[in-house]
Amino acid sequence: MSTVIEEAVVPPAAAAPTKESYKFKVHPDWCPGCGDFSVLNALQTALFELGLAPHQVLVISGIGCSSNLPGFINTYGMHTLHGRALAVATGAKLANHDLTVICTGGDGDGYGIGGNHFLHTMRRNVDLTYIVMDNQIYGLTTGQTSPTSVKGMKTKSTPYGNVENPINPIPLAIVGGATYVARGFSGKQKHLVELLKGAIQHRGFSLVDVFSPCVTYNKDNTYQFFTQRVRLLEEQGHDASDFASAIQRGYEWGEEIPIGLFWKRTDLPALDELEPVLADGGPLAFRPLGVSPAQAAAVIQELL
Amino acid sequence: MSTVIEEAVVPPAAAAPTKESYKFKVHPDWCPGCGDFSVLNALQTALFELGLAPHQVLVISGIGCSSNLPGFINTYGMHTLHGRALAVATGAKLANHDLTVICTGGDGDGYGIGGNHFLHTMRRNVDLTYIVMDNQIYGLTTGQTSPTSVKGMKTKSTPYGNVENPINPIPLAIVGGATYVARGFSGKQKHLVELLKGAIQHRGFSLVDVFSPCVTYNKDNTYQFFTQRVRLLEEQGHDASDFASAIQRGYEWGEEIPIGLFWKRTDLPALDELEPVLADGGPLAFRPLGVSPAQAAAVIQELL
Amino acid sequence: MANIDFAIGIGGEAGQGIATPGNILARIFARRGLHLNAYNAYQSIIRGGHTFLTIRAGDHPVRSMGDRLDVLIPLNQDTMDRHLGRMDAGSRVVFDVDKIKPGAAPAEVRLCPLPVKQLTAGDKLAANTVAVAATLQMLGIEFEPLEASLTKQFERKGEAVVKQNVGFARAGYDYAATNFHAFPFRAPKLATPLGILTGNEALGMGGAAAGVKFYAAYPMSPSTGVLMWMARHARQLGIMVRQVEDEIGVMNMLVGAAHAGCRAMCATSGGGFALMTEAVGMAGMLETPLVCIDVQRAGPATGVPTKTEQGDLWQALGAGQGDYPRFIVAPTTQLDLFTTVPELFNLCDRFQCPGLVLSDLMLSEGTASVDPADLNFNVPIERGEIIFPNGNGGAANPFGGANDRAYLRYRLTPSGISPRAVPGVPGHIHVAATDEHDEDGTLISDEFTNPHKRQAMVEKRGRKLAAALALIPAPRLVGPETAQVTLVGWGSTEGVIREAVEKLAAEEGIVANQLAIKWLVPFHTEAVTRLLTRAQRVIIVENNYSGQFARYLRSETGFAAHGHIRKYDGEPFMPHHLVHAVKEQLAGATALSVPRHEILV
Amino acid sequence: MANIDFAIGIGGEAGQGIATPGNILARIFARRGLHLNAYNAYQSIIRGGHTFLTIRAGDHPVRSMGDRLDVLIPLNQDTMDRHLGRMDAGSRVVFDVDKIKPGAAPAEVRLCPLPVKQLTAGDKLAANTVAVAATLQMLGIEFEPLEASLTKQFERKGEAVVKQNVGFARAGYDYAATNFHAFPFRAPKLATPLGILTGNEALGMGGAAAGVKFYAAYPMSPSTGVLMWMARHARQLGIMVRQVEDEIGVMNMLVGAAHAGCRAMCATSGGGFALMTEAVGMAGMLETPLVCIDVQRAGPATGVPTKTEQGDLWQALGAGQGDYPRFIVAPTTQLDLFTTVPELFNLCDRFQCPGLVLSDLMLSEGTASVDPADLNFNVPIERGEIIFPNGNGGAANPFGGANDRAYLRYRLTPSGISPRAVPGVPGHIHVAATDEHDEDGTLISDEFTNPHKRQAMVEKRGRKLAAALALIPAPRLVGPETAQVTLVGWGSTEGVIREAVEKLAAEEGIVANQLAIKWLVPFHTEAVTRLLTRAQRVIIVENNYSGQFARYLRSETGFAAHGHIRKYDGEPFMPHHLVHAVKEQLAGATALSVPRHEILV
Ligand SMILES: Cc1ncc(C[n+]2csc(CCOP(=O)(O)OP(=O)(O)O)c2C)c(N)n1
Ligand SMILES: Cc1ncc(C[n+]2csc(CCOP(=O)(O)OP(=O)(O)O)c2C)c(N)n1
Ligand code: SF4
Ligand code: SF4
Ligand SMILES: [Mg+2]
Ligand SMILES: [Mg+2]
Repeated sequence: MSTVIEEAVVPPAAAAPTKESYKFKVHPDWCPGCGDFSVLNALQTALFELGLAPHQVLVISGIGCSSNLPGFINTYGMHTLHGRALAVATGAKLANHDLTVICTGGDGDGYGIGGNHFLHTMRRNVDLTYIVMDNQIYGLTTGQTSPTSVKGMKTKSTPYGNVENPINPIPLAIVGGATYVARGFSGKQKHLVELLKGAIQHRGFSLVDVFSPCVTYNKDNTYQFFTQRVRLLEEQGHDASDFASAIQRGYEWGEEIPIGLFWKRTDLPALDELEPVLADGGPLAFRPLGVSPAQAAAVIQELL
Repeated sequence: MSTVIEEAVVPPAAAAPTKESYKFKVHPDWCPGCGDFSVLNALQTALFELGLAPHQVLVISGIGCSSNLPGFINTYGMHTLHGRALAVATGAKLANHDLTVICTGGDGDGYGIGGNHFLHTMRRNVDLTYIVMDNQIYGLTTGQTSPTSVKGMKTKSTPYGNVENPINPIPLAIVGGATYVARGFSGKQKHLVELLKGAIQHRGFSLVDVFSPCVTYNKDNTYQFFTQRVRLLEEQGHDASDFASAIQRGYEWGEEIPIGLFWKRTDLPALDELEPVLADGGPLAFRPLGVSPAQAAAVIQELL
Repeated sequence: MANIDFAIGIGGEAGQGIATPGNILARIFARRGLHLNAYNAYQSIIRGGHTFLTIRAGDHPVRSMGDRLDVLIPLNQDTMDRHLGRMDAGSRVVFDVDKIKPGAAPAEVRLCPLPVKQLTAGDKLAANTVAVAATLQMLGIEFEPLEASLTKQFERKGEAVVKQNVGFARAGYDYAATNFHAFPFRAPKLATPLGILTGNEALGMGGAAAGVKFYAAYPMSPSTGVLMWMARHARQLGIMVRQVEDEIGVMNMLVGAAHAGCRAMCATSGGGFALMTEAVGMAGMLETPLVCIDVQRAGPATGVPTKTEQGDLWQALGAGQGDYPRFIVAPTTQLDLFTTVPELFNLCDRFQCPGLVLSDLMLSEGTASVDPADLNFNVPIERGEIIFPNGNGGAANPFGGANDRAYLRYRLTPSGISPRAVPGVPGHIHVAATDEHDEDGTLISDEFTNPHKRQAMVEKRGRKLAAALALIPAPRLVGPETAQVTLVGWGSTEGVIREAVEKLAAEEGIVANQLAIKWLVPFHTEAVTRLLTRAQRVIIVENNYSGQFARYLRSETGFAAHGHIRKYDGEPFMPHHLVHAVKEQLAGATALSVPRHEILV
Repeated sequence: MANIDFAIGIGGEAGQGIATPGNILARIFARRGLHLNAYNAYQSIIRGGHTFLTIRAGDHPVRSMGDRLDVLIPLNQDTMDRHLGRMDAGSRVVFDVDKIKPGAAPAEVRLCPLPVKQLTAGDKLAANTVAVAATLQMLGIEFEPLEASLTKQFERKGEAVVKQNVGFARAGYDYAATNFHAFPFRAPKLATPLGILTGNEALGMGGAAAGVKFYAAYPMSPSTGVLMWMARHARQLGIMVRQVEDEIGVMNMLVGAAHAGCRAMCATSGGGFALMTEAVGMAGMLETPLVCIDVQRAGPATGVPTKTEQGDLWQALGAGQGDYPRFIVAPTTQLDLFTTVPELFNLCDRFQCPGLVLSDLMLSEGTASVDPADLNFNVPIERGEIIFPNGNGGAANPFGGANDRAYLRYRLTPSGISPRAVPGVPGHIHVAATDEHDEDGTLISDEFTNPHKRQAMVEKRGRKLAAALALIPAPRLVGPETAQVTLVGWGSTEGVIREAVEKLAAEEGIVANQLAIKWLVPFHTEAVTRLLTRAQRVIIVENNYSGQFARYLRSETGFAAHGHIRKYDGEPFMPHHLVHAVKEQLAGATALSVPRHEILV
C-alpha cells in the first residue's frame, strides 16, 4: 500500500553520493514553472557538491507549497506545522548535532506565523541553514497577502490593495543576529548553489532568502520582474563583513535589486558550541539513558 | 465586595484633568525600589501634560510585573495574556481610533513570547505607544533569563550563565518598521516624560524601551549600573532622522549607553490612516450595526 | 424517488478550471428554481491531481451530493478512468473524443463523445463549454440561459469573443440534439428562481447581517472563503478586515476590538483554532462577546487540508484551561450558517462570552441553492447590557455616567451578567483583567487574594448561561414518532441523514427518524434524554474516528447509543452509506459501521 | 487520632522569608523520620501580600495539610490577625512581642510571646530563628539538629556569624523551656530518616531517571520548579536544558529532539499548554513519543497563577484538532510523580505517541517526606521499536539497513506500531509529515489523495493503544469493600480523600472507601464501571467548578455519581471539608457540596 512512484535502485549507503542520490521517488507537484523547482535542484546540487551523505542530512519544513520540499529530496525529512520549522529544527539539531539540518519554507511560514521562532533562532545562532522561498504570496492557500507582499498589491485577501508595509528579511536578519545572510533568485541557479553551499558550510544560523516566483498567484513579482532587476553583489565588490553596507544594500529595491551574500560573520560561536553538555559524548540522542548510581545518590542527597 | 483601597473623590469627567486624575485607587504592589514605579509616574505625568482625559486613554498590557501597570492608573485598562498586548491593542485601536492606546509590558512579554506581534505591529505602523519596562529578566516568575539578558548572566533558568545572545530592541525596532524608537531609564524621570509625550503624540508605532531595574532578581543591571552609564542622545547632538546613525548608536553598550530618541520618521502614514473604512463615520465601535436594504440586495444579487 | 433529481460530475486536474462550467451549470439550474447541492472533492495541490465536482439538482430540497451521477464530464483521461466504472445504467458520459478514451463502460451507460476539435475549430479552451452545452441539451434546458451566461462571462473580452464562444456552445448543443439521447425527463422550471450560496459565503453574510465591524483571519483551508468574502465586501459594507500574522494575533485582535465595542468575528480551521484557545479563554475571563468559526477539516495536525471531518468537537469543548461559559453551535446547512451567526452574536452579547461555530469543509465549501427571500438581513440585534458613550448600546448607564469609583464592571448580579462599559465612556473607567478580579476589576491574584471572592467570581461567570438554554430551540425528532431506528447526527450531516431516512422508508421499508443536534453548549440534556431513551434503536452518525459526539452525548446524558456509523476518510457520507449501515446494524452484523468510500477522489 | 500528628503554620509577607524557617523545620522533622506534608499558600506578588506555609508532620503517613494548626508563627501583624481566631484549643502562637500584638485568642490557645529584641540583642533578622527554636523546644526536639542546620546555613559567612545565630537560637530555645508549656507529646524519632521532596523536583528527578536528555520550557507558575531543577542539574546529568521564546517553541523543539531520538520532556501550566496543543497533535501524527507536564493552576486565562485547581482535564482531553492516540495520567502524590514519569516514557516510546501528565499547584509545589529507598533511579527503560544507527535502540533493523525504498516508517502493522528509524540511520531515509501520509511517509493530502489509505492510517494510529490498557494498573478501591460512601477523586486529591475516609470512620462512624483514578487515557472503563455500579453511594471530589472529571467519567462509563464535592476557590481541600460535605450529602441536604475555605490565605 505504499506510494512508490519510481522504482529506483538506491546506492548502498557506503558509496559516495552522486547527484542522483538526492533525487527522491516522488516528483514535486508544484505548478509547472514554479520557482521552487529551481531551489530544490540547487539544494540537491549543493549537497552533492559538498559530498554530504543523504542520511546525514535532515531537511525540515513548515507548511506551504515551498514547505513540501522535504517530500521531494532523498534525505531525512520532517514536514512539520505551519511556521514551526525552526523550532523543530533547533530541537533536532541539539539532539543530534552531527546532522546537517536545513530548513525550507515560505515567506508566510517563516516571516508571518513563524516570525517569533525566526527572531529567536537567529539570536541564538543555531547552526541551521534556513532557505526561504520568498514568493511574496501565500501560495498553498491560493493567493493571499504575505509579510513580504509589497504595499498596494492586490491579492485575494486584499482585493483593493495591501495597505501594510512589508518586512525586509535581509536587514531584519542582519540585525536579528543571523551570521550568514544572503538572497538568491530561482532564475540564477549557479549563483544560488554557491550561496547554499556557503550557508550549509557556515557554522551558525544562515538565512538564504530566495526570490522564487509563484507563477500562479503572484503576477507582480514574476521571473521577468526579477530577471530584469537582480544584480550580483559578488560582481559589485560588496564586502560581506561590512555591517552598515550590508544593511544599506539590503534595503535597495527598485530598478536594481541586489542578490548575493550580504552579511557574514564568523566570530560568534553557534549555540551547540556553547553548550558544555554537548562537548563530549557525541550526539545526545545516541547516549545511554538513565543516571548512574553515583548521580542518583547525589540527587537524593540534596533531599536529606 | 469591591476592592476599594482609597476613598477618593473623583473629579467630574467634564473638568480638566489634574495630575491626580491619573492616580488610581490601587497602590502598585511592585517591590519597593522597582523601576516600574518611575515608569508609571512618568506615564501619568505625560498624560497629564498632554491634557488627555483619562477615559479617552486605554492602557493595555500582557502579563508580568510590569504588565500590572494598567491596574495602577486611572484610565481604561486591559490586562491581557502574556505576550499579546500589541495584538489586542491593534484590535482596540482599529475598533475605536479616537482612543489613545498605550501598551505597557516587560521584555519577556514583548520581545520573548510576544515577538511575533512586535514584529508585525511595527511593520504595520499601528498608531500605538509601546512602553517596554526592560529589566532584562523575568520578574514575575521570579527571575529567569529574558531575551535581553546579557550573555553569561546567571539566572534561575541559567544557573551556569546564559549562553544566548540577547536581542537589541533598538536596532530591531528601527529595522522592523517602528517610526518612533526611543530608550529611557527609570532613573531619568523628566527625560522619560518627554520621551513618552513624544511617543504618544507621534502618529504611528512608537517604542519606548525603558531600563527599569528589577531590584529583586537582576543584580547585574541595577540603578547604579545604569546611572553610571547612561548618556542622553539629546545632549550629544544625535539626529533622529539619520537612519544609519540611529542603528549604530543603538548598538552602543559598554561604559557609555545612550538613551533618548534614536529614530523618528513622519513620512509613513499609520495603519488607521490607510484604511478607507475608517475615513468617515467615526469609530467603528460606535457605528450602527447591520446592513441597509440596498446593501443586502446587492449582496444577494451576487448569488443569483 | 418520484421527483426529478439528477447529478452531474465534472472532473479534471486542479488548475484545469472545473469551477467555471460548474458555476455555469449551478446558476442555470438555480435560476430555473431547481434546488441544488454541490460538493467539490479536491486536493491540497494547486495544479494537477484530481478534482471532482458533483452538482445535484432537483425539484425538491436537495440535501446532499446524492448517490449517483446522471452525467459525467471528464476533462481528462484520469477522470474518465476513475469514474466511468461507477456510472449507473441510464447515465451519460460527455467527453472530448479527441483527447479522452473511454474504457469499457458498464451496461446501459451512454457514452457521448464530442468531436470538440471539429465543433470549435480547434479552440482547446472551448471543450468545457461544449460539454456543458451538450449536457444542458440532454436535460431539456433551452439554449438561452447558457447564451446569457457566456455573454456575461466573456463580455469584457469584446463582442467577437462572446460571439465565438456562444457559437461553440451552440455547436455542442446542436450536436447533442442530433447525436445523443436526451434524458427521459426534462429539468423543470419552477416558480421561484433561486440563488446559490457556499457555506463560507453564508458565514460572511451572516456576519454582515449581525453587524460585524471587525473581521480578522489568518488564511487556512477550508475557512479562507470567509476571509475572501469579507475582504471583497469590506469597503462596501464598512467592515474592517485584517489578515493577521497568525491565529494567535487574530483572536487577540478580536478581543481588543470586541472589548472596544465592535462585533468581531473570525474563521479558521482546527490547527488555527488550537492556537487561539488561550485567547478564547481570555474572552471568557474578560466576559467579552465575540464569534469564532472553526471550519473543520481532516486532522490531526495538518491532516488532509482539503478533506472534510467533524473532528474538532472535543477541541472546542476543551478550548483553553479552566472553566468558563461559552456557546458552541454546529449549524446544519448553508442557510443555517447564515441565520445562526446573528443569533449567536445576540446570545454572546447578552451573556458576554465567546461563541464558537463548528462548520466543516463539506458545509463551508459546499454550495446550496437558496431562496433569496430566506436571506433575511433585517435581523434583530440585541447587544445586551452594554454602555456606550453615546448611549446607543440599549442599556441605560446604571451609575449616572460620572463616577468611575462606583462603576463595577464585574458586579455580582443574580444573572451573573454585569453591564459592560466600553472604553471611552466617561465615569466607567475600569481595568479588564485575565487575572481573577474583583467586582471592580481589581486583581485578586496578588495581594488581594481571597478564596471567597474567587469563588464568587467563578460562580458569577458560571451562572450566566443558566438562562441561555431557554433561548435555544431544543432539538426535535424529524420523521415518524415511533421508528425502528433513530439516526442522530450533529451539524453538517443533517442533510444526508434526512435523505437516508427517506431512502430507508422508500427503498428498504425501514421506518427511521432523525434527531439533528445543532446546539452543543449549552446542551438540551433533558429534551435529548427524553427523546433518546424512548427511541427503539439509536444510531449516531458522525464524520470522525473516535465518536466525539457519541462520547459527548454520553457525558451530558449518560445515554449510550446502540450503534455508530463513522467515516474518517476525508469524504462526506453519501445517503447509501447510511442506508447500508443501518441495514447491517438492524441485521445485527455490527454496532459500528465504517462505510467505505467507493470513489477515489 | 492516636498517632502523633502536629502542624505548624508560618505566615508573613512575600519576601519576608518564610521559606527558610519552613525548610529548617521540614528537614529537621524529616531527618527524625517523621512523615511530612507542607503546603504554601502564596500570592502572585514578589514582595508584600500574605504567604502562609503549613507544615504538618507525624509518625504515620501524612497526606495533606490537615485541618488544624498546633503552632502558629506569625511573622507580621497581618498573619496574626488573619489566623489567631482560627487556632484550636491547646495550640501555641509564637510571636515577636516587640513587633506583633495578639488580639483576643480563642479559649485555651496559648500565646507564646518572645521578647526577640532582648534575646537577640536587637538583631532583627534573627526573629525567625528564635521562633523556630522555641517551637522545637515545645515539641520536645533536642537543640542539636537546629544547631547543625544553622551552622550549615551560615557557614559561608564565617564562624562568628554561625556562633551568633546559634546563640540566638539557644536563647529562644531556653526561653521557651522556661516560659512556655511544652506540648503534652514529644515529636518522636523514628528509625528511618526521610528526605523532603516537592512535586516539581520529583518530576525533574523522574525525567532524569527516565533518561530525558532534552528538556525545554518557558517559565510558568506553578511549573517553573521543574525547569529550575533541570537547569541546576543539567551539566551534572548531561541534559540539554533550554528556555525557549514561548510554549509553541517548546513543544515544537521537543518534537524535533524526540524525532531525532532523545527522550524529551517539558512542563508548563494551562495557558502554556493551550499554546502547545497544535504541536501535541503533531507528535500524534508523526508518532513521536514525548512527555508534556501540565501543572494546573486556577483558570481560566491567567486566572490565579499561584493557586491550585484541577481545571485542565478537558483541555488535555481536547488538545489539538482531530483524533490521535495519547496517554493522560494524573499522578496522586509527589513520589508518584517521580515514578510515573519513567513509566510514561516507556509507554510513549512503545506506542510512539505523546504523553500528558496532569499535576497541579498543590502537588507540584507542595512538599512531602520521602524514604530515599523509594527513589529508585534504576528503572527499566523500554524504547520500543526504534532503530538507531549504532543499533542501541533495542529493535533490530528490520530492513537490513541499506534500502531507503524498502523502509516504511508508517508500515501498517497489526499492532499499529511501526519501527521508527531516527535521522542519521543509513538505509531508512523517509519524511515524517503532519499531512496525512502513506506507509512510506509520502503525503496523501495532495495528488495521491486516497480515502482508503487515509482510513487505513487513521485506524493504524487508532489501534495503537489497544494493547496499552493492559499495561496500566486498574484503579482499586481502598477501604472496606462495602461502604456507605465511595469517594472518587483523580490525581492530587488522593491524599486528602484518604484522610477524610479515615476521619469519617474514626470520628463520625461513617464507613467510606475511596477510588483514586490516576490513568485517564486510556481509561479502565470496565473495571471502574464494575466498582462504581456496585457502590452504595458515589461522590466525586474535584478541584474545579464544572465537574470536569465527573463529566469525563460519564462519557466513558455512562455512570452518573450520586453526589459531588467541588472546590474552585484556589485553595486545596482540607480533610474536614470532605467530612462535612459527606455528612451533609448523607443527610440528604444536597448533592453538590462546595466547601468554603475558612482561612483567607
Ligand atoms: C496554523 C495554521 N494556519 C494556517 C495554515 C494554512 N496555511 C497553509 S500554507 C499557508 C501559507 C503558505 O504561504 P507560504 O509560507 O508563503 O508558502 P508558499 O505556499 O507561498 O510557498 C497557510 C496560511 C496552516 N496550515 N496552519
Ligand atoms: C502563556 C504564558 N506563559 C507563561 C506565563 C508566565 N509568565 C508570567 S509573567 C512572565 C514573564 C515576565 O517577564 P517580563 O515580561 O519581562 O515582565 P517582568 O515581570 O520582568 O516585568 C511569564 C513567563 C504566562 N502567564 N502565560
Ligand atoms: S501556487 Fe505558486 S508557489 Fe505554489 S506551486 Fe504553484 S507556482 Fe509554486
Ligand atoms: S520582581 Fe523585579 S520587576 Fe517585579 S516588582 Fe519586584 S523589582 Fe519589580
Ligand atoms: Mg509564499
Ligand atoms: Mg522583565
